[in-house]
Amino acid sequence: MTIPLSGKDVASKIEEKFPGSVVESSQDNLVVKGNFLLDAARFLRDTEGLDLDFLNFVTAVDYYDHFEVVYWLSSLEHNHSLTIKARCYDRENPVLPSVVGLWQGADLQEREIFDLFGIKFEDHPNMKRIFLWEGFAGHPLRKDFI
Amino acid sequence: MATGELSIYNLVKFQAIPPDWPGGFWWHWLFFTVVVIGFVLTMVMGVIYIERRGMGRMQSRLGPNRTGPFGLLQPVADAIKVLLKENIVPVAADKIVHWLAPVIAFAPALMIFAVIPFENGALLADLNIGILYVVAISSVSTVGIFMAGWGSSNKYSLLGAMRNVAAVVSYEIPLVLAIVGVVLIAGSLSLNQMVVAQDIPFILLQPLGFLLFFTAGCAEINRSPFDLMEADSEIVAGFHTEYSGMKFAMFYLVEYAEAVAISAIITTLFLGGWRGPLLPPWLWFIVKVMLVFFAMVWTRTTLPRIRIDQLMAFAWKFLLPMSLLNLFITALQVLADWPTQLIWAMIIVNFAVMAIIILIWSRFFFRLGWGRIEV
Amino acid sequence: MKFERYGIGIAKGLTVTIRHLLRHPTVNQYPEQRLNISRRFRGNELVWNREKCTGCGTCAKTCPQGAIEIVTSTDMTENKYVVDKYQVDTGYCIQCGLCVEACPYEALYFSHAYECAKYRRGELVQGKEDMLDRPERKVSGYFYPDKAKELPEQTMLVEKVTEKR
Amino acid sequence: MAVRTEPFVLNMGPVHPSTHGVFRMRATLDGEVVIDIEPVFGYLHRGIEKLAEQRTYTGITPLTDRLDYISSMSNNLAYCLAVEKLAGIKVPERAEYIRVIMAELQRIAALLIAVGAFLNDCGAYFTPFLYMFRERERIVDLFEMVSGQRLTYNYMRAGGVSQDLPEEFMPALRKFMDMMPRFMDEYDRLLMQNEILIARAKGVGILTGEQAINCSVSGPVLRASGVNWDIRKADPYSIYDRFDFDIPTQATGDCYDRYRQRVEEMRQSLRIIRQAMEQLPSGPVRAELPQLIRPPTGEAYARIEAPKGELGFYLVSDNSIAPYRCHIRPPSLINLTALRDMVRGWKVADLIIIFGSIDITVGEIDR
Repeated sequence: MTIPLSGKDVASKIEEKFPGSVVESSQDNLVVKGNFLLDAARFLRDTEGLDLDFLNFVTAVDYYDHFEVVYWLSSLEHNHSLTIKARCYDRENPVLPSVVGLWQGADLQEREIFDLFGIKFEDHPNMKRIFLWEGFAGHPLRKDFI
Repeated sequence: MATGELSIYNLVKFQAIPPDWPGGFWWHWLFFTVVVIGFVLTMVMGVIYIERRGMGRMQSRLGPNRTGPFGLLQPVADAIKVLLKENIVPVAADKIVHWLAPVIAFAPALMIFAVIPFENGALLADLNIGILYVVAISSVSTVGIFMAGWGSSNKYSLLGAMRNVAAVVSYEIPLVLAIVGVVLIAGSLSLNQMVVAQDIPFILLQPLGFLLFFTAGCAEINRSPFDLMEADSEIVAGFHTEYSGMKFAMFYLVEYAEAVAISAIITTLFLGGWRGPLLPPWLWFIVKVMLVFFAMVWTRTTLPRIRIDQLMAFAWKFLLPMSLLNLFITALQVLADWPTQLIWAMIIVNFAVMAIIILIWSRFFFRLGWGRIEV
Repeated sequence: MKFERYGIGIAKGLTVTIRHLLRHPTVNQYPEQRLNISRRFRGNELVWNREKCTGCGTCAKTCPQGAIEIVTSTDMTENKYVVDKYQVDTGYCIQCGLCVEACPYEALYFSHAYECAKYRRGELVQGKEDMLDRPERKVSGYFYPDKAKELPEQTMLVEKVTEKR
Repeated sequence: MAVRTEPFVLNMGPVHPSTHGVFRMRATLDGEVVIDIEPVFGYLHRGIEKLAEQRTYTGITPLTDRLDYISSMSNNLAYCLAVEKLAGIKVPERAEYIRVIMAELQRIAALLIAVGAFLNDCGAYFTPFLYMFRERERIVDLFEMVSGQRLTYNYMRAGGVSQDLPEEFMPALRKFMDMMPRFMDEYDRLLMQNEILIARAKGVGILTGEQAINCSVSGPVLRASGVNWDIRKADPYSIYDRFDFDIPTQATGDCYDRYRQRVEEMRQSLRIIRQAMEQLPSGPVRAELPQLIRPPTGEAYARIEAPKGELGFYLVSDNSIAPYRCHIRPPSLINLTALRDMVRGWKVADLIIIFGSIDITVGEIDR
């Protein structure tokens, strides 16, 4: 059985390393600040005991006032999983750091989020629309897209 | 004409013109031209039927069975359908080359049959250099195929055409060397003479030569597993991707006419041509051609396709040295007069030699292809 | 490639294909030979029972495609709904079967007919009269096991084709 | 003298015999050698995630059929597991067993297509493909018997399955189970040891274990790279912890290994089905649920080991009858991440078979 890691425990570890990076945490997940996302992700991947080396998926949820990008990580070695989230409040030009450098599996999924939600991932090697064509107006999975 | 004078009339002599034909040579010529064209077209229809039905049954389905009794008219229906299609020429194509290519590819396929005997002496031209003529003519269609690939200005076509040229150039050599073994034993270059010389089918005397010829022949005419010039899963259709209508029909015809031609040559060289008991000679000939073609269908149904570098490696590292060895051994045997004196010993020895050579080669010397290239 | 097996692999493959040449082909000739379809067949035609229908509209609510349109009026004398319009645009239907499952009064079935191609999109719209439960329209057993028993058993490839060895 | 060459761009697809759907690869070639590749898709995009936000929880099940249309049962299962996780629904025992039988049959059917298509890409002219389709047909017949359709089954529901197995199902399944091992042996004889296939596929398109994990590759592709990771074992969903089966893995992670891996997995699936057939209890097949499911606010991620890899549904509920957000983790799309690393430096012919060995369905990429 895959054990879901407690968001609170991991949050305290991250907070220790990067003070002020965690926005909130609960039993199921933790939310980190966008500018600390890359550091936190690297910490989660490389720390002994966590070893979250497998990125199951990346997705985004539109909560009208903010976007929440969800990273579902797991470790094949220890067989545990963790959900971390990052929020962006800028609807016009949302930006988050890309995690492609850490997990290459995020490549196509971040492009997909860019296409369907309009969240731009910085330092992504190929930030283009993936399903829709260039010049398509709007981002279909946003809640305000009809 | 003085002997020793180097002229085409001296090199190419028409032998065995039946003296009892009214009008002599010209009637003979006209009659056999009609026969050859008719033979090729009907045989092509026959082999298409065999291929489609045989392949269907081997793939656990029925194959075409709606047109005519047992679907026998399917090739006709195919032909009519293809001929009625619109003729599409890509805008970027080189129009003249695109137009000429099927013609240039088709003519040689038909010309090969000029020297293939259907019966003793029953052939259009009994050239004394018949087999040389076959070898020379059969590689001309490559020019047509390359023109098709180049002229249609399509990348798939170009890839297919280049693969085809590379394959034909490489496989011509083992093909010819395999023939030379037969020529040594028969002591003649005329195909009719070769058949006459086959009291025992040469497949028994030249088992390795037969295998080499069959493989190289398959590669020359793009039959599986060497069909990578028109590999449908890779480059769509290869050189004839951009062809449609009549021109496509020509290529389709070339493909099968060449297959029939190679089967006919194999029959003539290795399987005793028109010779056989009970049945009339021409029927024996057709039956043998069909059998050889069926073997090609069989391999096509079963085998996957090899890669271009493996194709080249197979020709140069495997077939070429083996055909040289085969030639060398055969030459020694002919020198020692085995084909006339010790025929059974020769059969046994040659089969043993085949097994040993293939075994040794596969075991110690041979690697196919080189794999990944750093980019 | 090292010819580790000296062509034995190729020879094995060739025997498999040549054996199939002598076996029965596993295809059947469709317009002449017809197999029985599943007893629970979900086709693109619906059968509607006017007597059982109360006009509740559950089917229209469940339909994920919104292909069912139902208009009812009240019949004050008999104290029930009268279905004025009931039509299904089978062109939009994805044959999911949710409407048949949802119907609380067993008034909606799938039809067991399968050659229902039409020439125009408009003809795909099934009106009230087309959908009526008539004796000549066989009803599929989807979600109604008792109806399924009346239908011919499905022809299975497992049972039909015997391989000659 | 060095010959001056120039790379050229070859557009493979969207209409190409071996792109397995409406898929395009922009390949930059140097002669026959692939220098670079960029997958392009979106030709089949139907916006299933957006559609799902406007549908009831039950109404989404038919949509999931249309994701990976050759393994609809698996998609149904993954979605239903997600809804059950979200709403806390308990599934009856018999339904669980039926689900496992269906999911494993579906795995065999989908892997048969995967292997057949891969061999077809290798150039075996339709023979393995048709043989495998014949066996898939037998499975599809069984599915038709239980669900009434041959491709979009829509059989599972949140809280069980739509209806019980018909009485003639078990004998037919038993017959199929007796037949299948014989056919599997036949496929092995046909091409498994074929020298040409070995030459084409062995050592081609190697994906190492680390690379595979970094690229989030899952399913048979991951296991062929030597990573022992199967969600059925690692995170047992449904009742997979009750069955005895092995997770086959291969060593090198080349195309031949991926082919072998799929064949081995079919054998394991047969084992699971056999055990499930023996243990199948009687009882109800569907939990008593209201017409409209209204899960509490929250989020859930349920994943299964689909034939192509980890298929997951991430549902966010806002306590209404439709999900607030429904994200699908498509194994086909994510497995494609590794394609570029695998094909660079190989030839065009290898590009096709490497692509074929990943085994994608475009319906799932462009969902």
